[in-house]
Formats: sequence, structure tokens, C-alpha cells
Amino acid sequence: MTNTRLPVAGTSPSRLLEIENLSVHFSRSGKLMRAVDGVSLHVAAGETLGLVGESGSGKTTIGRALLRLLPEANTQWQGSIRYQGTDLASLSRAGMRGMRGRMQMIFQDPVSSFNPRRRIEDIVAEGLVIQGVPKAERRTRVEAALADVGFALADVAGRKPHQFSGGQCQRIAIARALAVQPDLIVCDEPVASLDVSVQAHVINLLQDIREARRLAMIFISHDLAVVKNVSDRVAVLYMGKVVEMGSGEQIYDRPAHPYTRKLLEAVPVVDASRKLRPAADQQAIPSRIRPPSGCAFRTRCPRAVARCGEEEPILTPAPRGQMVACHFPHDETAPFSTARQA
Amino acid sequence: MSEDLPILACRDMSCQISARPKALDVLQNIDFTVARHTALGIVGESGAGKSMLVKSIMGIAPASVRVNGQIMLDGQDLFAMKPRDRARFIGRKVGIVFQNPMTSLNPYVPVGRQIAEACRQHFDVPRDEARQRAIELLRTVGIADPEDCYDYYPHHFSGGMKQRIMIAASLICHPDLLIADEATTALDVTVQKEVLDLLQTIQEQRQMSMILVSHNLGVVAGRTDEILVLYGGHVVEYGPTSEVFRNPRHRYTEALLSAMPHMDQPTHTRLRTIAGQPPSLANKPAGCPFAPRCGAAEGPCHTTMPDMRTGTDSRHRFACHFPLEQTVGPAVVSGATDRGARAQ
Amino acid sequence: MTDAFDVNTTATSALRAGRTARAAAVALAMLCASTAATAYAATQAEPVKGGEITIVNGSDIKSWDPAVTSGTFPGGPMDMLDAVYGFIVYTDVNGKVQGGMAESLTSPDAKVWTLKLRPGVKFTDGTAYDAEAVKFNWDRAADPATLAPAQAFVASWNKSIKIVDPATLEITLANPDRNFGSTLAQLAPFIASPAALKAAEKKTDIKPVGAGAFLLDSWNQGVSMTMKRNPGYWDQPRPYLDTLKFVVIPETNSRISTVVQGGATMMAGYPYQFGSNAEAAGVTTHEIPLPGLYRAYFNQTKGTFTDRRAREAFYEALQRPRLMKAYTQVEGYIAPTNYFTKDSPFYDATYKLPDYNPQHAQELFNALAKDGKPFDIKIVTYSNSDLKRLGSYLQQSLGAYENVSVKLELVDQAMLTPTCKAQGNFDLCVDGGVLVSNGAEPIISNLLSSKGNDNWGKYNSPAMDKALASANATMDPAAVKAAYGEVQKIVAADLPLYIFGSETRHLLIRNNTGGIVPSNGGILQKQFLFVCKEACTTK
Amino acid sequence: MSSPGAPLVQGTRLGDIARAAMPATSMLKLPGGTLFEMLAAAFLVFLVLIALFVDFIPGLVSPKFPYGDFSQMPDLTLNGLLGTDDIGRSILSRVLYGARASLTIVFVATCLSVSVGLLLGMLAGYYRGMLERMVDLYANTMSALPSVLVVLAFVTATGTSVGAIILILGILDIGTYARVAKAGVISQNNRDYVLAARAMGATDARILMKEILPNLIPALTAVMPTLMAGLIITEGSLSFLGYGIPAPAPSWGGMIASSTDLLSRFPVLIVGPTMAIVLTVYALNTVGDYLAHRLNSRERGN
Amino acid sequence: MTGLKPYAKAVSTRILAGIPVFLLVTFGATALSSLAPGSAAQLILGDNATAEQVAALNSAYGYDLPLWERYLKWLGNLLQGDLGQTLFSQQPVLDVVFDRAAVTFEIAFLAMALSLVGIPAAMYTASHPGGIADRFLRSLSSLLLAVPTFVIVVLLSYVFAIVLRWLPATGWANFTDDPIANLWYVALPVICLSLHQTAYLYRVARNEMITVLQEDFVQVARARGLSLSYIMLRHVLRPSMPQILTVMGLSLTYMLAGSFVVESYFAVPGIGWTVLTAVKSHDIPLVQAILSLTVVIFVIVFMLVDIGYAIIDPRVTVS
Repeated sequence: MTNTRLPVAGTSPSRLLEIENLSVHFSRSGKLMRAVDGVSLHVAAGETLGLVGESGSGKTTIGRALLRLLPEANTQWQGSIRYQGTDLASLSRAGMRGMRGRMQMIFQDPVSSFNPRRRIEDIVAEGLVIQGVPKAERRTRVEAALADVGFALADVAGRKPHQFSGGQCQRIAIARALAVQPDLIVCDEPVASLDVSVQAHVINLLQDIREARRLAMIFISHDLAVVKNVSDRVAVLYMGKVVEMGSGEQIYDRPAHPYTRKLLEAVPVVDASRKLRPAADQQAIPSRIRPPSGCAFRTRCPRAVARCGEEEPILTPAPRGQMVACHFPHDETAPFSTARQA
Repeated sequence: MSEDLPILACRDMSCQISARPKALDVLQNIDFTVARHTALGIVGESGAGKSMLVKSIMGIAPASVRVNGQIMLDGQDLFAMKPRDRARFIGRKVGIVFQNPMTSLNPYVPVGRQIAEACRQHFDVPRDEARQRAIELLRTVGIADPEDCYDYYPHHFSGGMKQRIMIAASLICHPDLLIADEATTALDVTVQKEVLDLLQTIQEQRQMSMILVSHNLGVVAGRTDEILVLYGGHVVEYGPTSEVFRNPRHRYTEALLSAMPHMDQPTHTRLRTIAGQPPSLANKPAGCPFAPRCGAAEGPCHTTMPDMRTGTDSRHRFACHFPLEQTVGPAVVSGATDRGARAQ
Repeated sequence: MTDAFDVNTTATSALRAGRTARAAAVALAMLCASTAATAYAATQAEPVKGGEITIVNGSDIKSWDPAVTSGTFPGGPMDMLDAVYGFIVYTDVNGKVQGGMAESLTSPDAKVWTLKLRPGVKFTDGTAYDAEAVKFNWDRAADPATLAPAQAFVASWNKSIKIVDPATLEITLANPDRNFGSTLAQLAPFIASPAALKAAEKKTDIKPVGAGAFLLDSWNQGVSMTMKRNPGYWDQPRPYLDTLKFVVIPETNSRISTVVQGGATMMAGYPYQFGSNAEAAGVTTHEIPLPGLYRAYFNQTKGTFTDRRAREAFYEALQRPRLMKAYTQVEGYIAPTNYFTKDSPFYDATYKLPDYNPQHAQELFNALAKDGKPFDIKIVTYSNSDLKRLGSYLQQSLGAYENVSVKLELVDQAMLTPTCKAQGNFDLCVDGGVLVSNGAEPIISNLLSSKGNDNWGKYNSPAMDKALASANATMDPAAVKAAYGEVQKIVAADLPLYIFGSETRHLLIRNNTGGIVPSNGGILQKQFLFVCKEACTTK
Repeated sequence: MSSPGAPLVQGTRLGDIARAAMPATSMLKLPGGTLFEMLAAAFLVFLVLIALFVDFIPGLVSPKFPYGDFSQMPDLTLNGLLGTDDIGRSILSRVLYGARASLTIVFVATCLSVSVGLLLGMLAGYYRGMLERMVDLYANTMSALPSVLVVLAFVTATGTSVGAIILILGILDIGTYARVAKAGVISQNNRDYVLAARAMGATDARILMKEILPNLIPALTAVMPTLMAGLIITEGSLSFLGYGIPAPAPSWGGMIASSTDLLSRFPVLIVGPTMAIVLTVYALNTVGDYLAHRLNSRERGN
Repeated sequence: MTGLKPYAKAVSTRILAGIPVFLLVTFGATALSSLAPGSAAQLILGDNATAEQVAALNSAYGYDLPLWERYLKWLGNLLQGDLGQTLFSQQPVLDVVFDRAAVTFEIAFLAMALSLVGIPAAMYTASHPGGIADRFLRSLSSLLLAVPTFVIVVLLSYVFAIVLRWLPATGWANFTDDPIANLWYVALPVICLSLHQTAYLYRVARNEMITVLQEDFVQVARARGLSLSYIMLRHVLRPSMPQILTVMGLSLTYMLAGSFVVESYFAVPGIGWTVLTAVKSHDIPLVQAILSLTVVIFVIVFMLVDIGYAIIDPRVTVS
């Protein structure tokens, strides 16, 4: 069911994409902001990696960095991004263009990810035109891609994005990504702006496609429940760093990092059986420009001791198998899941 | 002003936007009450009319919107008042926190003054006293160094802090009712929880009533006494929160609950989907607004809007021609097959 | 011979002109040659000492160089130079040469001229306004480096100047010139302190040091100029005024309303511009009874107008009174029949310019086209609204004929002279404004002689040169009249110029202005001006 | 920071709803605009038709030849409707032909400045850096100087010909259009559809032409009427100061200028051309406001 | 937002940005002398001057030097505070420009002050959109914006100076010499200049306030029952100010140098008229000086606007 894998050092042939030590710095009016700080991730073919974290944790930046979509001005990045062994960082623009048929992206806002002035069929065919697919073939591939997301070409032809609802737009966006037949899709908050009654569609659709095409996915979301649903493995980001990474079960049932636990505890649960008891704790979220020394989470962490301020924890295997960057990882089941199982 | 008089009662309220070619019904036949010291959750997807409902109650609906029916606030009929008096009355009785903390605070005015100004206007509180009250409230909502923060501008605060300041501002006139309109939607989960906790604490401590408006069922689930489900401008289900969640009778409520991914589902669980799209203002179905998307819809669903019915619990009401069966016992939330058993 | 101000102004109503002219003529009869005591035209009041008068002009002067003069009309640059330097001699409204700074300029034979200076006149820097100073100025004007417009004129006699005594100069001309005095008054009338001239390294450094009625007090370029009375002026108690101001107001309407409202004392213009403002309380108009001609230059060196038929056709194609009406928006103009108008002593009715004859004009146009010399002309004129109107009218009227093509080129003020005079880049050039033709000379020679300074069309006729020379060479009125008869004959035959109207200038003045004594083309002798206690100028 | 946290329905600010439901300030609301805005647009269409087909108006005399006596009062005939001018031409005819002149000049100048401004603005907004600084410098310089002065200085140098006037009027607004285009590019540059195109491997040229350019058109169109109104006024001022299109070609500013001198005697001369200029500018401004408002509400609606 | 830092930054940013503009504009003014036909020399020397003589005088002025050399020379002199002399009257250019600028400043500032009535008007109509006052002022302001200044000038001076004779048609008196006369003379030019300005300011202010009125924080204020006048004053005016300030800055720079028509029609000795005549008569030193001043004014005004932003908007750290 789930293909949980222990992260292993070194390159393995099943690894489609391998990010090593990726750092991205933005400079804004003289100040340097580390959006991503030494992140190493990998995705195997057909695998879905979920990236969760709060706003500003670097999720989106990672997604864009590995497709080389970051703005060039005021941005520096380092580290290696290898796609099936090819280092994307070293590719020329033209070389990168060749790679783009194999990696695609789906954006958060279905409306703004379409040029409002273009027709749907042109939008879906865009990648094919750029990749130089002959016209005759283009049509069939567009048709196929649209069919995959539940549209007939005849229904959408000639229409503009604003004639579609958010959910439909997001399906078309999936079709656009699929049309070039990629191996990997980066989904950046693909359901965040959809109504609950619509987002289920899109999630199911992504799942179907993943299975049918053996697509690898990087699924970026702030919604832990959605990430849990779609991901084989989950990486939890905090302040530009991976603080915990492992399979869905590992992360959700026995979170080792205090931050992961905090996130999970905060998720509103559709549980009306009792009235929640409000907690009164609150901690300031530290500045991105001057992150705290040592562990970035220590200012919010109930377990923090002096060592956390002195020594930055590195990602190491936790007892339950996941990787965690904490000096004092938890090793008990999540309190809420205990409650549920009780 | 008796204690058993509900703080807010909407009777047969409706809202129309005047537009061409025909006026658009945003809300129809809204009927609910908020009892003292209780919390009401209002849930609905975008376009369901949540925002308009709040604005109509607050008297800040756009000029092109016509509000009909009756709104009783603390026993007073709002529409019987002169507009100016009404605004002042609402301002004193109701505190409101809006969705977007980034835009709800005037970036040009120090936060302290934005908190204090309402009581200065409504109760002629002297400047120093208003300041003291505001500082006290800042402390209450958990702002460190409230004396200093009084003179800070909104941009000095993070989103969560701003929302706390908005809560402080809403409390300055000691309102009887606090409305949080998607107050935590724009916040990160951890901050969302903190703010929700704060709202709940304050409501309980100050013995206020509260309306918690959200698109997220999870937000209202553990924090309200009653819940009102809006769909397409209609109240489709209304009742005690635990009852509605445990035993949804309207098919929309049930579908919504089962469409949500849950953290206790295994990875790659298929979600139940709801066909179609929520109705738009311009082309609302003639009968039940949910009929086009409802698997159980039959003839009358497409032609007539169902009346409110009452379940076994007399407080649980729903508008469905073919409601779901009442399930007995607390074990299963709904008939959703693929959601698995959910322990209570 | 034109300037910014002139450009903004034009013609007059014949009716109005006639009425004012009569009034002026009565006053002029009393005008005495050498003393100014009775020289208050249309003024009954006794001169009052003190006060201030403001003259409004359309533009400012560019330099104080006494040798660089142009435009003897009120509001022109000479107006301001005169206040400081004073005319050495001037032509009065009757065309007689009068003494100004000098006492007299006389000649028995038109060849040897004696200039008598007034004794004891001093420049304001204390140096003497004597024969040496006069000679210095004229020698300077004769130097080509000075760039005086009168260079050729002065150079033809400056070598012969003989200083008889400090107050007397004797000038011997190469050829007799009856009009030497008026030419001098027109072209080289200003004498500046040699010391000041020598002190200036560049032309623009020249400081205005003269012996005239006023001293320059301050100059705000392009805006205003204030002058104080010269306490050492030779003709005490004149000048009467304490202060004389010139202000620059480019807009004609603004100029008029400024005078009407009392913001200034006078402006020069034409009744059509004044409109009902002439009837306003506190102001009056004053005619300067010097008839002038409106004329345009035919380019006789190249193009269509080298053919006489083209010039004739041009005359015949247009109704000149209507052209004048288009120009001034006033009725009642009569087309001049020749260079001299009816009220001139030299008028000869025999020789007439061609009259309006559209059929014949069309025949001529056709004939020209047939000969391969189509009537295809470029009219060059200023871009102000009056001349634009005139040009447009010419263009549209001629455009109604067949085989005619007319281009209109409107140029900036500074560019008309270079375009027409220097480059000859035109077929018909209109510079607007009237050219005062009362005394016939030197203007007629300037216009018509082959070497004439204002002969922009480069008209070249030995017969005309000879006729003009003989008119100048004699003091005998009958001979002069005969010679001018010949001139009119040749004009009617050759059509060297397009003469389309005649006009007199007017002043719009506050009615408490006294001592209006025009000289040359109408420049007022400023030393006579005074402010009456109450209205003293007849309406 | 591009990571957008949890903004589920962040797009809906309260104000947007309010704005979308703002009452029309005019009583009668027609599709898309008020009656007044429709009238203004109709007037402009009418004006363009006049400019195109003025030659074919039956009975209208030529603007270059006299129709009646000089400076006549208006009467009820077609050509005499606005009176005759100082040399007897029909003012109506001149006003209508003047529309052709003004509109042609303004239109061609606008085409010039839009095309150059658009190109510069797009490149500057896309590549930033030096080019952006140059465009800013140019736009700053132009806004530091009064337009009439720039035009005058230029026209003194080149002389007044229709070509020169078009050129200089065109140069005036390049900076403004470039700025608008630049701002549009910058705001789109991080829009998801541009990113999507980039993710597809689209070249810069393709992104600029296919993705960005079409979306710049509304913003440019919205500023265009107002800038064109400005050009009409500048052109009028230029003619008024005597540096406009050469006579006898009819131009509104020139007509006003020549009637100014005769104002105290024939005030009626100024009415026709003044009305023409005022109405045209009014209509352009109204349409500009309307477009800007429409664009604004659509932008915010997104 | 600590202390004077944002202001210092506003000043330095604007000055730095202003330098290239300054260089470009003054270079353009220098180039004008080589582009324009005719020359000051021609005007000084008169109609009789030959090409050689004109050339000689031009070389005496240094106009025969290559453009860049002439420009560098001018810049060098400028750094020593020497702007030269006017070509014809030989007045020091600096004095002339300051004298005339003072006149223009007075007119521009008075016109600006007068135009501020647009702001309260905008406050009222923005808070009562669609009302009679709103519709009336909207039509009036549109109309005023559509009437070119030169028409306003002609019409107002015709009515008030020529027909009614209430106000002087032309002229000027310095405020220091005669304050009453100064106000008397300044009235018409100021009214002519400010009509357009008032209408513009009114429209911008109204539109901006309408936008601000739809901001969430205004909705919040309304929901809290605050009175409309309080909301307009406390919550709407200040957020509208940056936009209003920008417009005021732009129009102030425009009015300071752009009032050619007004100044020459009313014969007011300001820099607008001066630069107009200077361009026509090729008085290049004067043109250069006035254009330099224009740019300096532009920089200063926008510096003030930036400082204004920093005062008004607590968020501004001046970009």
C-alpha cells in the first residue's frame, strides 16, 4: 500500500530527483533572507513526496527552485538538483528547456495560473508547441490529456479560463501539465483555494493519474490532512529546513519532532463530540532574516534546553525510522491519535 | 433585557443585490437565534452567503443590497431604528473580527487608537481611560508589552498578532456578541489554533455569545454549541453542533463531511466527491439549491425548496425533502463507506 | 524694417482715421520747427512736471548698440533707444526734418550738409556731446564690423565729415541727396558716449550712455525697463516726467486691456484691434497722421514672379480692399493706385496699378501655364494671427483660380528677414505693418532702388534707379515731382511690389497724457510727454 | 516570500464584494457603463466617423475656401451653423476638418508612443537592470519638464510640420506608456501563468509576446484616452502659441488663437473650436475613466 | 521608522535619481542652441549681419565649440556658481531666474493652496456617493479638466478683465513692495491656474477616498458603529494622502515651470514666460538655468513628497 522507504545515502537508480543541500537566499533591500537552508530531498519514480510547513517555511521556494523558476534578480541558490543524474543547476537555458518536458508544475491559484486571454486548448497545447510536437500529434495529445481530467476537447474548445470554475481550472491545469507527459509534477498547494466539495475531485484525480502513469509528485501543502492523503513520504519544513521526514504513518502517528507534533495538534479536527479546551500557550515566530541560533524552533519548543540554542540539530534517523532534526525527539504516539484509538 | 432573551434573532431574513437583468437573491429565509453565552457556528462554502449574512447583521452591507425580514439584537428590532442609531447600537452590542487581519486594521492609525476609538465614540470615555482599557485588552489577548504596543502601527505585528489586536478592538465596548467572520482563515494552522483558543477563552470568560463563521467544518466543530449550515443562500441544516456532526440529516452536510480528507485515513484513500459546482448567484436552481449535485434528488427537489423540518432532537432542523435517516448511537458519524470507523 | 511689435499690429479704419486725422492736422499746423513749446498735439493742458508714464510694447530690445537700429515705429526698439540717446534729428509729421539733439541740419544744394549741434550738451557720463562724439559714432557705424544696418549709407559719406568746430560738422555727399536728413533720422540718429562705446568689449557689453531725456534705471530683460529723467538734459525743464517705463506684454488683447485699466499709459496699434475698448472710460485713441503702405515683395530673381504677367495676374486676381478687410476685419479700405496715395504731393493719377480683373487674371494664369511657367508660388509671412489671416486669405482667394498653386509658409519672428531678405527663399514675402511713406525717402529708395536696403525682392531696374537718383539729387520741388512721376510710371509698368493698402497708426492712450509729439514713423519725442492732472487729450 | 501559507479564500476581501456591488452613481446604467459614458463613447465614434468621412458630408463646404463674409454670426444653415471665421470660411466645416487633423495627429502620435513605449516598457520590466533604469530616467525627465516646453524647444529646432509635431507629441508619452507597460510586466512576471509558461520551457520572447503582451493591452487601453486627451490639449496649446500644424489647415487650437485677437469684437468665433476641444477632451476623459474603472474592478475581482 | 532615517533616505534617493535627469535636461538645453535655426547672435547683430559675422559672434560666445565641450564648460561654471548672464540685458542669470522664480512660486503656491478646497469637497462627496453634490462636482470637475488652460485664460481674462474690469488684465507688483497690489495682480493668474488643478485634485482625492472607503478597515470601522465623519477624518483621509500628495507634487512641478500661457497672457514675469521668450530668442544661458531650476524643483518637490509619504504612512521605509 505505502512504499515506505528508509532514506539511504548515495544515489540509487530508483531516485528520479535528488536535491542535495539546496539553499536559496533572497536579498531584499540589503537584507539576506534564507528561504531554503541546506535542504536535501529525493523523489523516486512514481512516489509522492509531501512538503508541509507554515507560510514562509520554504515549501514553494523549493518547488520553484527545482524547476528553476526562481526570479533571477536578487536570488542566489546553491546545492545540486539532479534529475536522473543530470545536474539541473549546470544546464544552460536551452538545456533546461529540454528537461521541462519531464518535470511540470501545478500552481495554487487555478485562475491566475492561466493567461486570461488565451483559449483553453491553446493553454493545454502550450507545452507541446514549445517542445516542438508536430501539430497533428498535438491535438491528439491535448485531447488525451483533457480526457484524463474528465473533459472532452469539444467541450472546452474556444473557451477562456474565466468561463470555468476553480475546480475545473485546476483540472485543466493538471491536463496542461500532463500533456507534455512528464515524469514528475510539482503540485504547489493545488487544492488550497478550492472549496471542500471540489477539492476532493482534484485530490482523487491526482491520485488516479499518479497510479495510471507512475508519476512522481512533490505535493506542497499547508493542509496536513490533504498531505497525509496523497503522500507516500512527508517532509516537514520549518524556517527553510527539513525538520522531519518519513512515511505518512511515521510522521502522523508518531511524530518525533516537537514542531511536527505542534502542527498536528493544531489541525482543526471535525470532532464535535466534546468541546475543545482552549490552550493558552503562544510563542513568537522568529524572524526569517535573523533566525535564532541553534535549533530554529527552540523559541517555540516546550522541550528546548540550553543545548538547543548552541547546537543546531541535524537530520538523523529517529527510533521509529523517520529522519528528524531534533536533539530530543519524541518517541510516543501522538496524543490525539491515542485519544482516537482509546 | 432578560437573560433568556436571545442576544440575536434573525427572523425570515433575506438579502437581495439589485442587479440587471434581475435582482440576485443572496440569502433567503434565514431563521436563527443566538442564545446568551453560547457559540453559534456558521458554515458554508464560498458563495453560500456567510459574509453577506454577517454584513447584513452588522448593517454594513453594500448600498445595493436590500435586507428584508427582522433582526432582533438584544431584543431590539434593528430595522425599526434610525440608521445612525442602529449603527451605534450594533457597534456597542456586537464585536466583530473579520477574515483578513492584514487589511482589517488601518495601517495609518496606531493600533491602540483603533482599539480605543469605539468606546471613545460610543461612551465618551476620556482619552486616558480609553487608553487604559485598550492596554488592558491588549494584555488580555496576549500581546507582550501592551503599553508600548499601544502606539505601534499595524505593520509592526504579524498576522496572528493583528488578529489578536482585532479581537481586542472588538471587545472594547464590552459587547454581548462576538462575531468572528472567517477570522482564522488567513492564518497558519498553529496560529489559527491559538487565535481560536483565544476567541473561545474570551467568550467563555466574558460570558459572551459568539458567532464563528467558517468554511472549515473543523474550525467550528469543537468550539460551538450550535451550528448553521448555509448552502446557496439557504439554511440547510441548523442544530446543536454535536448532533449535526454526529447525525447530519441534510445530504449536503453529510457529503461535505465525507469529502474532507481526514488525518486518520490511510494514505491514498479515495475521497468521496460531490458532483458539480456550488450554485452561483446568477443561476440558482429553482428548488433545493443542492438538488443538482445530490444523488438522492427527485422531482420535488428540483421544483420546490424544502421546508425546515425538525429531527428527533427538536433543536435539530434541516431543509431536505429526503433527509438521511436518523442513526442511533454515537458510533458512526455518517454512512460514508470509505471513511472507515471513526472512534469518538 | 519690422519688429515684433509691428508684427502684431496692422491697419485702421479709414473712417476713423479720417476723423482723427483732421483733428491732428489742426494741431500740427501749430507745430513749430525748432521749439517744442507749442508741440502738444491735441492737448490743451499746460505741461506738468513729475509723474510716470508707461509705454507697453510687444517685445524687448536685444542690444543698446546705437548703430544697430531698426523699425522707426512706436513700440519698436528705437523707442527705447530714443529715450536714452535722443534723435539727433527727426522727421516731423509733415515730413520736415527737425532738430533733435542737434540744432539743425541744413544744406543749400543737397550735397553739402551742415549739422549744428547744441552747445554744452553732455552725455550722462559727463563727456561732451560734440562733433567728435558724433563723428566717432558715425565712423563706428560705417565700420562693417559694427554690423549697422545703415553701414552702406553712412560709409558713403563718413569719410567726408569735416569738424568745423566742436558744435558744427560739415558732411559732403558724393551725390546730392535731398533726403539726407530724413535718411539720417531713420538710419543713424543715435549718438552714444564714445567712452561708453569704447569701454564695451562685446556688443552686448554696451551700456546705454547717451544725452537723451532719460537714464536707464533698471532693465528686466523681456519684462520691463525703468528710466529716470536725465537731470542734465539740455532742454530744461524737459523732460517733464520723473519716470518712464517700458513694459513688455506679448498679447495684443492683454496690452489693450492693460491700458484700458490704467495699468499702462499707452500702446500703439490699430483701431480694429482696440474695438470697443477705444470707447472705454479713461482712454482715447490718437492717430499718428503718417500714411503708410502695406506691401509685399515679389521675388524678382527666381520663380513665378520673374514674369511680369504673373505679377499683373496677382494684382488682377485679388480685390485689395477685401484683402485689407480680411487682414484687419475692418471695412472701408481703398486700394492704393500707386506708390503715392491721393493725399501725397507727388500723386500722379496717370499711372495706375492693375485693378481687380478676375477674367484677365485667369487668362494670364492660363497663359503662364501654357508657357510652362505655371503660377506656383510660396508665400512667406509671420506666424501671428493677423498675418496668418492675410496669408490664408491670399491662399484661398488665389486657390479659386485654375492653374494656380499657392503654398503658405508661416515663420517665426526672427526668421522672416533671414528667409526673405538673406536667402530669398520665397515668391511673395509679406512682412506686415505699414511702411511710412510720407516723405517718400529714404523709404522709396530702400524699397525700389536696386541697392535698396529693403528691396527684398531684388527688383532691379536702371530706369527706376535713375528716376530715384534724380528725385534725390535736386531741391527743386517741380523736378522732384517730375522724377516721382517717372517712378510711378515705372511702378505701374514693372509692378515691383505688391502694394495693397494704406494705413495710419494709432495710439491707445490714457486721456491724461499730454505732450504727444510723434517723430519719424511715430516714435514719440519723450521729453515732451507729461501727465495731466485730469483728462487732457480729446477723444 | 512566495510561500502562500494558508490563504484559502484570501482573495475575497470585504472591500471587493462591496466594490462589486457598488451602486452606479448615475441613475441609468447601461451594459458596462452609465448613459453618460455611453454618450461619450458615441461622441468619440461620431468624431472618428467625421474625421474619416468629412469629405462626404453633403453640402459641407471646403474648410479652405470662403463660404460667406468675414466673421459672420451663426445662422441656421449647415455651413453657417457656427458662423464664419475671420476670412469667411465656415467655422463648422473647419471644426469638422479640424477634427480630422487633431485626431490624425493624436492617433498617429499615440501609435508611435504606444509602440515604442510598449516595447521599451516590456523589455525594461522583463529584464530590469540597466534598461529599466534608462526607461525610468527617460520617464522621469519627461515628467520633470512641462510638455509644452519640450514640444516648443523641439519645434523651434525642427520647424512646424505635421510630421515634426506628430513625432514630438509621440515622444512625449513614450515614458508614460513604457511605465505602464513596465509595471504590467513586473506585476505579471510572478503570476502563475508566466511561471507556468516558463515551466513549459517557453523562451523569453514567447513569454513576452504570448503571455504578457495580451494582458498589457487593457492597462494601456485604459490610460490611452486620458493621454490622448492630454495630447489634444498639448496640440491645441501648440497651435495656440503658433507652433501647430501650418495654416491654412484647420486646427482647433489655431482657430482659438486667431479668434482670441478678435474676441472683443466677434466673441462668437471662439465658440465652435472651443466646444470641439472641450467636448473631445471631455469625452476622452470620460471614456478613460470608464476604462480605468472597469479595468480596476476586474483586476481587483481576480 | 527610526528617527530621521527614512527622511535622510528619501532625500538621498531623490537627489541621486535627480542627477541623471538634471544632466540629461541641461544637456538637452545646450543642444537646443545647435539644433535651432537662427541664433542669439543673429538677433543681437540684427538683420544685416552676414553669416561670417554671426559665426564670429557665436564663436565669441563659445557656441562654435563642440556640444559636449560647451556643456562641460557650462557645468564647470555651474559648479562655481556661475550661470552666466542673459544674452541681451547682461543681467546675471542667477538673479533673473531667482526673481522670476519667486513670482512663479507665489502664483503656483497660491494656486495650489486654492486647489486644496478640492480635498474637503472630495471628503464630502466620497462619503455621499451618488448624491447631488457628488454628481454636480463630478460633472463640474470633468468639465474643468476638459477646458485647456489657454482657453480658460482667454475666457477669464475676457470676462473679468475686459468686460467686467474687476481684475487687472496684466501686470505684477512684488508682495514685498505692495502686498495689496500683489494680491490684486495675482488673482486672475492664480484662478486660471488653480481651476484645472482643483478639479484634478478633487477627482483624484474623491476616487482615492472611494477606494479607501471600500477597504476592510473602513468596513470594520463602520461595523463598530463609528460615525461617518469620524471615519472620513480618522480612517480615510490619511490613507488617501499619499495619492493626493503625488498629484500635488506633480502639478506643483508642472505649475512652477509650465505656466507659459498664463504668465505670458497676463504678462506676469515668471519663469514660464521667461523660458518661453528665452527659447524663442535663443537666450541659451537663461534656458539652461531655468531648465536646471525646473529639474531641481522637480527633485525637491518629490523629495518633499517622499518625506510626506514617510510622515503620512507609517509603513514607508522609502524604496
